[in-house]
Amino acid sequence: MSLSRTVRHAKAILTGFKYLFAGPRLTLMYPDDIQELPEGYRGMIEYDWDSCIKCSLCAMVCPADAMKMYVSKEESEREGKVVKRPGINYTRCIFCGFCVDICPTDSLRFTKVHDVAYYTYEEQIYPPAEFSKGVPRPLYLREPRKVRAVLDERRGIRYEPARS
Amino acid sequence: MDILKLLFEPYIFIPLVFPGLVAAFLLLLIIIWLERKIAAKVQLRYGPLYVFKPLGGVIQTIADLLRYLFQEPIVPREADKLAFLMTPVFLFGLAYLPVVAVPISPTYYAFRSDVSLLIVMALTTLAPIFTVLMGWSSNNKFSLIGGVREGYLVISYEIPMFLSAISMAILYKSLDLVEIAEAQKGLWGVILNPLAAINMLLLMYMSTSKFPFEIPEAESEIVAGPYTEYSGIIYGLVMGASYVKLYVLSLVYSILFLGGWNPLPINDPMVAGAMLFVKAFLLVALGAFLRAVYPRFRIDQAISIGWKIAFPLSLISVVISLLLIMGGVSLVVK
Amino acid sequence: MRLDDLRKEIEEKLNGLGAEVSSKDPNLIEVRVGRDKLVEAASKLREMGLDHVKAVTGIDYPKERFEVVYITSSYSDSLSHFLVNLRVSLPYDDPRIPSLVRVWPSVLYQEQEEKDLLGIEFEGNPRMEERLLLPDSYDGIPPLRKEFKVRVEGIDA
Amino acid sequence: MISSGERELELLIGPQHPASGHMRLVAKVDGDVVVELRPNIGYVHRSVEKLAEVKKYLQIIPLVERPSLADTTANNLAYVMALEKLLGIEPPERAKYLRTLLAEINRIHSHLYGLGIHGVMIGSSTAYMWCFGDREPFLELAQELTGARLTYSYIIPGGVRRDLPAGLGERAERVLRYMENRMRDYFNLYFNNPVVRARLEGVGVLSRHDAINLGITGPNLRASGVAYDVRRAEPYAAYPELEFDIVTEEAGDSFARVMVRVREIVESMRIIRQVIRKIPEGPILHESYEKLIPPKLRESMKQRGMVKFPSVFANLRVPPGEAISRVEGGRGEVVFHIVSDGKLSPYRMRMVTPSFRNVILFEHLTRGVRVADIPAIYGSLDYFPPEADR
Repeated sequence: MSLSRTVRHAKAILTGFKYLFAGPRLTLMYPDDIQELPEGYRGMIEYDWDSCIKCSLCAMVCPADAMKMYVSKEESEREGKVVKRPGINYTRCIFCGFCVDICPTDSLRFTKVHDVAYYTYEEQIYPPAEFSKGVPRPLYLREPRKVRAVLDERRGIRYEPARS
Repeated sequence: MDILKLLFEPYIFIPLVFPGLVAAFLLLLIIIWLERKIAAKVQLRYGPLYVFKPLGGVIQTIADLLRYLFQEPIVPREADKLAFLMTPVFLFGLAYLPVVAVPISPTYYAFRSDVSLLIVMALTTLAPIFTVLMGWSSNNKFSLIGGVREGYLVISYEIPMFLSAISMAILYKSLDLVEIAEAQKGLWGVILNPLAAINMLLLMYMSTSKFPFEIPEAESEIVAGPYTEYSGIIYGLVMGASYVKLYVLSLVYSILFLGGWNPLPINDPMVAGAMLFVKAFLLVALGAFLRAVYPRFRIDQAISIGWKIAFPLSLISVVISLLLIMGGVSLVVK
Repeated sequence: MRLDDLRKEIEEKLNGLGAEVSSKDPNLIEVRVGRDKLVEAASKLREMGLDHVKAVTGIDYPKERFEVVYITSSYSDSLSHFLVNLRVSLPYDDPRIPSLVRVWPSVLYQEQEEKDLLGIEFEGNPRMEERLLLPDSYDGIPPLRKEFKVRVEGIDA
Repeated sequence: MISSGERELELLIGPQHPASGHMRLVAKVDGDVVVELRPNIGYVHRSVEKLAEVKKYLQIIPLVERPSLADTTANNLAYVMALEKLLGIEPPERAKYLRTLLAEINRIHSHLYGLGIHGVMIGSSTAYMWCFGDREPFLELAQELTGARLTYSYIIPGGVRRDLPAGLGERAERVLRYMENRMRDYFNLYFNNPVVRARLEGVGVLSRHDAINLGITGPNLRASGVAYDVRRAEPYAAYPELEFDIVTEEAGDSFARVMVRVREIVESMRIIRQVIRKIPEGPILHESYEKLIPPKLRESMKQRGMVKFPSVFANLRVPPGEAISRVEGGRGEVVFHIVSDGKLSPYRMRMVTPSFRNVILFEHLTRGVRVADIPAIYGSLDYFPPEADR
């Protein structure tokens, strides 16, 4: 056993000890803590019924066939022609945000909601009427603490309670 | 009342309570949790936490044990059923058997023998046979390779480990563990013959498949080695066996090198036992800590460490002991 | 080295093989050869220092032809900037082509993939009998052929 | 099991195996020595090339990202570059710098991913946890820039989707300093650990000649002493204006491949610093697209730093022709070959990923190694089965 190898063994073990007694921790304690996401996070999508001009660009650009144009029965009858509005299928959505970016009237918007669980497959499909009611609020067993990620020179990443 | 008294008779108390079954079980519960906690701390995370949160998830192992209990133990159709089911029991039993010959105080022991060191060392060599058998009886290629690896490891650590232990026996001129411990009232064995101490520590971790010698059950190569086909509580048994073996060897190591129950303030079996237990526990914990530092060696590298490094070192440590004796270092209580 | 120089060099090298050489800015050279001269042309290019193949593209023009493009280049400093496409047309009813695995070992898996997905036979490639990406039991139209249709949904629900 | 008279044992490693990934390695072993090993891939083939023929040009962006999740930017960038060649447009300067920034952040966390997986393959769970933990600050930066953790879909024809958020440069600097400090501990505990050295040095040696011959790419090529990097060979994005070295190692063994990745992380950090210092002001979307956006939207888009797509993007038409693009991703060179016939979808799209080009190494490097070396070599290749299967 050469000397340099022994030194390397010692260095490895000492580094281990250093972290055993003084290391940082990077864990985000989800779901007790939930992270406040940055501006522009591509989460679930919000739909504004009134400003929509029914151009169907969102459905055309959707790469996953998640956004579809639904015939809006009531409006079609009222206006005497076929009126279609977008609805979304979250079992397919890949959160690329192309629909939001192409919407010419900003009727589709990003929200920061992403951690929603569903009981059934059907619940995840939102026809226009439901789509326009906004995104579901995630249910937590205990009210979580909002934290934000602080990038830190010494500890890498640190989660601090968010100022609300 | 008589039954309680009977319980404290050494020949019952030592195998069943301390340092035997109950203590081993307690240690098992704590050390598996601690191993995960230690690794987690080094790895910038928390480890098990949510089962009894105030104490950092200390009863996680109990929760795991319950899960093992209720999990269906699956016996592969192609396996040799008798051997498959019997080996874990023998493995666990034999891993823990040597404890009967370990004394816990100068006056408290199940039985005293002139050759108790040899008895303990001999009994510890029985368990690996069943690991090899386990690999064979599973009828799985990965299990087989794991069993063969265990076999190769056994022949490369056994002889140097014996020699290291014997070198201490030479130094103390005794094979009796009680006498060996008593001889270290002044200087501990680790100071007199540090080479043997380091060597034996290394071989102890090697014999119980601790990192960096976690070779027979190397996950990324052979799934879980001999244990691949085991599930449910019989898997729990085989997993516990290697910890129990490490615990027993740590007790012996403490007696050989770390003064046993010395320094002893009062000659009370409880105090002496606690002293011994703490030392053994720290050794097991050190083994757990090494998981966070080392990856694993390859089998051929481990074998060459056994024969090319540990074996010469053990011979040298025998020579050191002989020189010390001839130099007139008299420590033997007679 | 400039693109035109490389083109001239290739033209000289492949003289007599009936190769059409053209170039496209900034760094692309197209070499079109007949199937019977492919191995020879490839060996010549290899001699010039084009030491590996980046991609083998098979293109299906239904009822007309198959095209196989070997996108080759070099790891040497002087040539690594350039890409040289070696292009072969195959008759549609006879998609066989001599394998270039002897010239460029790097095409082993790429040719096997094109065989697997497009049904082009690379004669001399040792892996022609084995499936690569498709299941071993697959026995339909090679999926990258145009006659293999993918169901497409419209934008309507 | 083995019949009498037979020496070799056939081991089927994967697809259900802790360290096989989504593939099967068919190994013939004689004792502890591997006689022959053949990779059996295709378990996660998702027919990207065929799907591209029915998807519209913009819809292919998320599609090409999916096969290599840890290294999405390389595929995204390579595809868009091929598209831009066909469209004949050049993104504005600021967009080029932003592309470079994301590509380098992605290279760092892709390398950390590979190093971590390699660590656990040779048994060091600490290396795994450290690498994955330290990916987190980089993912956080990327998330702030793009709005997603891994599937960025950030690069679009003619530019990028988001502008640099205020203060990101400063936060990035903090992360880089953190990583530099951590590197020392990585070396002490892992890279210089004698057990790691024993497991990796001299294992799976790839000679310079073989590396070139087999068309190997990325860090695996550079570890064999070939100084080839697309960022130098055919510079793209902002690389012509940035200073960086091509990292090479001479040994060609598993450890050299690991070292190339580690040193490339350091090199990428150097590039990120330069990008943040040098990034010019200006638009982030090509003017021909920007002028198609309604004026009111254009205003708010500039304010928020988030690009709106012009409506032509929904049905982007690309002139007929062929284009080939290549990009140096984390794992190596990504090559896209697009054949357009002027319609809404490519006529043929060929996507060659680095893992697919490196898959040949499994049979080449494993002849005569020991069983325990299989994961040590596998991990050192940073091979990602979905990326190879596409």
